[in-house]
Amino acid sequence: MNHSRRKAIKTGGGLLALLLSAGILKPGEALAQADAFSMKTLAEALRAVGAQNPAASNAIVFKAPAIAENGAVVPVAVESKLPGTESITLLVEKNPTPLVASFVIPAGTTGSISTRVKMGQTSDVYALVKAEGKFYMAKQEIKITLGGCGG
Amino acid sequence: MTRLIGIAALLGAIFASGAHAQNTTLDEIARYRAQLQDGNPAELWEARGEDLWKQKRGPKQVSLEQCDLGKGRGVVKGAYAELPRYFSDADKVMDLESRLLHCMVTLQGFSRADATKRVFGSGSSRSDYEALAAWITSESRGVVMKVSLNHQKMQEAYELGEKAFYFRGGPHDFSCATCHSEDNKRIRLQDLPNLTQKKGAQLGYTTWPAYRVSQGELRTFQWRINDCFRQQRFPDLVFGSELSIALTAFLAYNANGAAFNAPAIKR
Amino acid sequence: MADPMRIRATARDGAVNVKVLMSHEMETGQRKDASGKLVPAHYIRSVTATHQGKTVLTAQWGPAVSKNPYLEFDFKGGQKGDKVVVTWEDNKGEKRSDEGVIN
Amino acid sequence: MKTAHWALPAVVIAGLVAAGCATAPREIQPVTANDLAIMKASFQEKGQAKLDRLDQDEAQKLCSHPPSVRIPAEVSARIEKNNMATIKYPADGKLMGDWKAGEVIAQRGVGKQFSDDPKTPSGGNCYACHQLSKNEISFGTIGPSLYNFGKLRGGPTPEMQRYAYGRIYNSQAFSACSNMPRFGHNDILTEQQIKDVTALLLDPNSPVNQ
Repeated sequence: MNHSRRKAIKTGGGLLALLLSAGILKPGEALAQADAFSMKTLAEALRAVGAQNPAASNAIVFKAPAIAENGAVVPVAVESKLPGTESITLLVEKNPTPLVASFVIPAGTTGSISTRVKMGQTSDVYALVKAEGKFYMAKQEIKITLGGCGG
Repeated sequence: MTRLIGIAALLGAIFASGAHAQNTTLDEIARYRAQLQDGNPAELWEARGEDLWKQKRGPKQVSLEQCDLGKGRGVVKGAYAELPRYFSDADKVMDLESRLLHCMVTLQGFSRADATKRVFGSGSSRSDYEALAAWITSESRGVVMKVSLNHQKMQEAYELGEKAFYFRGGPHDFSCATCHSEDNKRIRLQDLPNLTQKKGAQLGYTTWPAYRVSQGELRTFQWRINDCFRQQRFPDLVFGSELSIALTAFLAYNANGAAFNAPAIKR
Repeated sequence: MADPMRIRATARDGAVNVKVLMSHEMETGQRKDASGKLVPAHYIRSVTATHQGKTVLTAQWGPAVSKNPYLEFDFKGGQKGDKVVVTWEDNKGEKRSDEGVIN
Repeated sequence: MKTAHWALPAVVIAGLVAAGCATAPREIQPVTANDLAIMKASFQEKGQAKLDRLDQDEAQKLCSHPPSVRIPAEVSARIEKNNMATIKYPADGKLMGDWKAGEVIAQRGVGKQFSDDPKTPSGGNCYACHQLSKNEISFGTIGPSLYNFGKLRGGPTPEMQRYAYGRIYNSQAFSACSNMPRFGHNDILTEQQIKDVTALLLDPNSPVNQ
């Protein structure tokens, strides 16, 4: 654990430093996040971002297809209707490292983000939201299909 | 005979129960495609293509703005909707990519070998054709396809392209028609346009080039037919070859009357 | 040098909608090339968007964000004509900054 | 040798009219020596795909037409007879292999492409064109659904095994100009692989019959 944290500090980019100095991320959080990307299970990744037992919430809305034509590009949009949303984190349970992306939402920015993620296989996709200091979570299964004629 | 009817009835029953699941699958795939439409990475290729078109390049340090795509030197707007066409300066029928190759060689002074070194890109080894085609074709978006067979050589190209379309060969006995000559067929979950009918030909042709999410690359029509032949188990279709242009002429002419709508985004 | 981003910022319903396309390989480090060698990981690890000097979004990414990444978000307080600046930095330390004008 | 073409104009036009074709009926002329020369000059050999892949056999020549063209009955009969003669049934008399191996073959699409390593076994890519099991939702529709293939036909009787094996080996023995590759005849699948796919279709435990 200590070893990988050191590594995270060493390889941590300039932006991370910027976020820290701007006070957007607290030092503990930033380190935990950088570390969390190497975690191999959903539980470890959640622990690494400090979300022990996130409460299920239906105020987190997924906009993602239930079936994807290709796992290399899966569109995922998440809208958090929770007041005081501070961050939105995407995790794909069955990816080799489940943590995909984490977005910090400052005041004045709407709690909705849209991006595209890679999925190695059919999996539950989780949106973890931190709002007013607490963690909430919602999930959706996305099926990955095989396609084409020569694959 | 009664056994056959029995089987048909049974199949009917199975399909009635399976139809709902299948519709849901297709609806979700449609949602997947719809959600990708906003934000097509093809735009990244278009931007690079426009720069490439305007840059002075090659041993002669000339920009492609001197290149005539059929509507006069440097005219890009709407040019793709009339390609392939007969070019008297080369006395040949050319599609976009073979015309660009011609201009790179004759105007910019590249050797043919240099100009065909990387016709299809892969990751950081990028193809100028893919970028140029992305931009040039984007300048025909919304323009109605109007390919002319008035010249005898275009007529000949069309006829050769049509024969090639139905030509079965290779260890799998495939032709283009194996997959593209009937309505409402799919490979896996991918719809196959019926290229022998107006509607299918229009839909198929006017949505290339396309950003392929499965490859993370923008692909041109030359790539499309090259890769179809690869999967047909044919040898490697030469970039800009006579047959590739003939087949393109056949398909482009059949798409006449439809508004061009690419670069698109596809699986 | 990486290609420029495409940034589209549109004012609507009292908020600004921002769409960004980035040109990046987003290599996972798990893919093998044609000769069977592992292609080293190469991906954008952080993104920041600012409006008039104020940060409106930051993100940390791993290699599972798709190649040629797409990002969309909304923030309040922007006016037509204002600039939105987006910056990314990848795991090799390369950076790219581009701006879009709100319309 | 008699050329491959049979009174094309009338047949083609009749076929197109019958299909209510929107485009003008066009007569598709036979590929000439000159056309073939252009074709061969337009391809280059790559990997295992050599130029001889453009040399058509009888069935390929006779079947290079739009599906709306109706092939005369005697031509169909000839194609089927000649292809039937190519089918080699296993010497050990066992036609059913392992359906689990068959499922892998049915899912696998590679083989014989210039981009494929000739040393790795080909797939049958059955799912590209056929529905087979209930669990695989990504299936094509070029061919008919084969879900419950064995169940609907009374299980793996010796006749059904012979039919299924033969059909995979050379589909044109049963249906001239079929779109389906002649997997055994053209050495796409091995004898063992065809046995495995036969089992996938007929074994009562196979997901096809569940």
